[in-house]
Amino acid sequence: MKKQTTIQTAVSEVNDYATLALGGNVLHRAPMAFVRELARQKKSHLRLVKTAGAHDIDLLCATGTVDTVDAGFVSYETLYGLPPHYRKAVQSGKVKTNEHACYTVISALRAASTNVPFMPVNGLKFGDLIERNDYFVVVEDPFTGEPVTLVRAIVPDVAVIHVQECDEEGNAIIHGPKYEDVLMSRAAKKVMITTEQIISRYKLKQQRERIDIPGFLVDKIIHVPKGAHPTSCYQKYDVDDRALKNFLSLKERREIEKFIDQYQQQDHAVGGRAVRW
Amino acid sequence: MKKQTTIQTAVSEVNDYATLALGGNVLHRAPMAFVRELARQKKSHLRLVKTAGAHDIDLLCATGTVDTVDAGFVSYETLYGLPPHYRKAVQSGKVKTNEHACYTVISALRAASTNVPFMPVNGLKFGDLIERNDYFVVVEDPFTGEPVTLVRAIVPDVAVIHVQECDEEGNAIIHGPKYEDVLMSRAAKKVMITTEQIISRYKLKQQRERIDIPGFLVDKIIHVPKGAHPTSCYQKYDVDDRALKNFLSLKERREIEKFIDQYQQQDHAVGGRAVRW
Amino acid sequence: MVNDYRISDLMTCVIADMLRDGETVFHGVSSQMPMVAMHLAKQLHAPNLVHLNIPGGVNPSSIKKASYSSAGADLVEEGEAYFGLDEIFDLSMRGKLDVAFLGGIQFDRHGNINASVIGDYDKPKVRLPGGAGSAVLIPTAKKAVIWRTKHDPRTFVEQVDFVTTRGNLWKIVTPLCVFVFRNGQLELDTIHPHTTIEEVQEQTGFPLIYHEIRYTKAPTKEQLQTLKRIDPYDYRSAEF
Amino acid sequence: MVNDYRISDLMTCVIADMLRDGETVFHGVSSQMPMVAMHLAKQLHAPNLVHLNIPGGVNPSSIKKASYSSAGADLVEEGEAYFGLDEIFDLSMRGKLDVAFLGGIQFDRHGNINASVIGDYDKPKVRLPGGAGSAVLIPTAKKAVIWRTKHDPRTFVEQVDFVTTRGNLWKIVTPLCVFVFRNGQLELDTIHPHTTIEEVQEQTGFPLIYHEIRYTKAPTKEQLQTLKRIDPYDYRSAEF
Repeated sequence: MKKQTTIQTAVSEVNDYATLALGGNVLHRAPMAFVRELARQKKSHLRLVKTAGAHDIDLLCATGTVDTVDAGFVSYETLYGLPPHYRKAVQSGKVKTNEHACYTVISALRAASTNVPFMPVNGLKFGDLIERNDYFVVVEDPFTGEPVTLVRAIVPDVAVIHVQECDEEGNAIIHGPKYEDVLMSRAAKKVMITTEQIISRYKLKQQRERIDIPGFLVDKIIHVPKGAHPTSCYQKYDVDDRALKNFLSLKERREIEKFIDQYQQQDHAVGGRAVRW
Repeated sequence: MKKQTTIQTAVSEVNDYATLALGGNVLHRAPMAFVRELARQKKSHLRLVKTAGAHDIDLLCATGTVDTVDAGFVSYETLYGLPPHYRKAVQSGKVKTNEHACYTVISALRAASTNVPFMPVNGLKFGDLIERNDYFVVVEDPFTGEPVTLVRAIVPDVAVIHVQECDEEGNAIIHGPKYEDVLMSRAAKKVMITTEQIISRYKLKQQRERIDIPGFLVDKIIHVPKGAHPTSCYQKYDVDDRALKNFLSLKERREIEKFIDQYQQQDHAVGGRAVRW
Repeated sequence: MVNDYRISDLMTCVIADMLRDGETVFHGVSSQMPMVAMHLAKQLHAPNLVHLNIPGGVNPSSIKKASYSSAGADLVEEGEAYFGLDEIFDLSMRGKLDVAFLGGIQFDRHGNINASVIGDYDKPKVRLPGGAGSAVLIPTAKKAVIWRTKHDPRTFVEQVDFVTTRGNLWKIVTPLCVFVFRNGQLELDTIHPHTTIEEVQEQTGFPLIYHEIRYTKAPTKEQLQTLKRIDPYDYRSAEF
Repeated sequence: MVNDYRISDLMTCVIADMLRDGETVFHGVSSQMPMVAMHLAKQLHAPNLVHLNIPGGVNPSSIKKASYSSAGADLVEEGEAYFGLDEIFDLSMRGKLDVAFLGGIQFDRHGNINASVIGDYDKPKVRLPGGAGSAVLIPTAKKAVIWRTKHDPRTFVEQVDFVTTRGNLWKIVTPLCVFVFRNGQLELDTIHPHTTIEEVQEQTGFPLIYHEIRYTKAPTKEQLQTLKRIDPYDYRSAEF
């Protein structure tokens, strides 16, 4: 029942061609240490799922790790502009975008969390997205005869979620915005948590009403302080402006790999560190 | 924008033939003051929705207030046995039971909360419930061709939820088990909250992470201490054994009405009481 | 030896022995006996069992205060996390619920369960409480276990009046015996030490199916002592 | 008078003036201008406006710390309750979201919005960020408002390359004018005081539709003073 492991071991259990749901949103609380290790271990053909991604998706497109992205929005925020590597990969045909409406990613994950093959969606009524994508279909409601749009379920093999704190069992608390992370923990076949801190279960029990992911849903726990860096982690650190701008200035694959290498010590350092009481 | 009102006024806004979702579960945190006022005002032809009900449904069946019950389970718990008035009403044909599997009530409310006409349900695969009830239908999944069961949406006109505390805007906290109450607040067209206490919004803001129902979803707030009595209200009072056994000993309609009258002062007393700081 | 324990003790221990370490296990309302059995298993051989329940308290550390109810707030108060009923259902739908304890009023030899009506569905002679979660949990939980404190020919019938559900039924525990559902039929697993095969047959509305008569293991001393400690108010006997 | 305010101030005030008291209003990521406009409205004429956003902070009391982002934790920290993105979408599906602020890259005279690709969908010349929530919010929010800090003939085109969505589009606010979507077409509502109808036409890729030329109301002194107080770091100009 020992769930605590290193990021190297956890990532080694991710298969090529796996579907990964990545926690966080745009520049916030993305599981970057895990993402960088996916690149280091040269995983390939991954399918990434997220309502709105940025640096995580962009980095994995830069390293050739990704085949498909299911998302509603992929871009850095105003200050940093568009994701160059993602765009290039899609425009060159190396990466396929399954464009969603953010909500349809949520709906597809809800379908997975209840183990049904599709979810009806009210809002998706007009436009080319329905016609051009085979994961949307319009059917007749058997109760009323009215048309209703269905979105096909997306079942992630692994949900990767970075949190501020959890205990040795994996009982995890997300402080601040939770985005789609709680849903992802219910939709995926396996749940891997990277965490800023591991605290004792006795201490965590004092905040038990705030637990977002109960431990029995969690397969792996990896202790990685700064595990969301250079995206933000509420109450721990803000977006690292310099690191992001640095990344966005890089063009060559070799430069990107060096950028990832610079994090290696930090990402690998503290797998076995003691629990906080 | 003043939402605070008396139970008399709130109930007067419930129409005959309305569909009501009742909060709580079996013997716990049922909105009994509201339920009793429905009987006092001689509402009729109501449709009640709940995963598992007991005294609330039984009482409204005793007073002839109900036409239809959509539920997975209607019974008192072990100690108190079966609900005599509900059974009699169903067996005599006065009340129709739409039998659900608890989860299919949840699914039907989820459909309402996302405004879709149905929800696919994985678990309901076998047995006579599917065949005998027109709110279940088996269709072919357009993505895989496999059969999938759908349950029709249930859209409550009003969700009636009893909570321990809320502020003047309706921001409400449910302490202890939440049952289906949070979902009901998202599924219903209108939300009416009865509450043990109204506290100031500044005080409530200190617990803002625990708010279950944000105020902007709430239409009416009724201050009714003991509003769940004789069912339990966590941290406030336990099930009133004597009152329940007394109720279960009553046979005649007149006796039931007297039982309800005994609560009148308590149910009506404190509509305008001051806010706690 | 018979006087060392009561039928409720025996049934509780039989149920506890079915549970394995690490399993996720759910009980519903009016389910004091399985609730106590789960705690017994956790104390003795299944420390990592995950106890789920309607109010949503994961692994309540004690059930001493659970009182008359098994759906009250005490289970949340003593719990280590909150995981509500809606989520438990979803978990079972995903195939991640190992054991579900469920009730029912009528059972037949084909493993059909009736918790809905006696008589006609639309004009019932007796309206039963309803199957609660059974109709979705029995088909999706890996092992569905039914316990019943009544064993008579009206409970175990040739053919139920109404099929509320069927599916992954594993065992049925009664005051007389344990049935196991195998090859599409309800077979006799063991009979309790205090009864005879004749008595069980007499109280069962269909011919018993068995190859040999095996007896249910009696509770151990350790189990009985632990029961007294974890369930001092004897909730396990609430239905007797 | 022109020097009293900048285009970003004007646009912010125009947006604020569209909002009514008591409305539920949502903005997404990279949406500093509508975020500031919502706070301006709340301060001046719509105190009961409900401010919803991606991180989930309902009615954040201040946006001063919202910094570079409009999807960060600061909005939750300052909020009075938590209501996540999934719930906001559900709310809109139920017809209970009054106003949604959304982006887009290309717009045509028929009210079609493109946020997906320039060129072919499967082999795009330019892959755009995607419509985020637009494709479900524009059809379901009661009023969808688009703001855009660019106004040129590549933005406002005869026919979009790809229809990401269309629906309840109400207004589009640009640095030059306000469009209103009426009778199935994008009509000119007002032009800003600092421009001319000729300039707007020159920067628009389809013939403007209007009956008379009306000018956008200039920001009031009170609005400009309030803006300085609630948005001291000038996030409203982040996109300029």
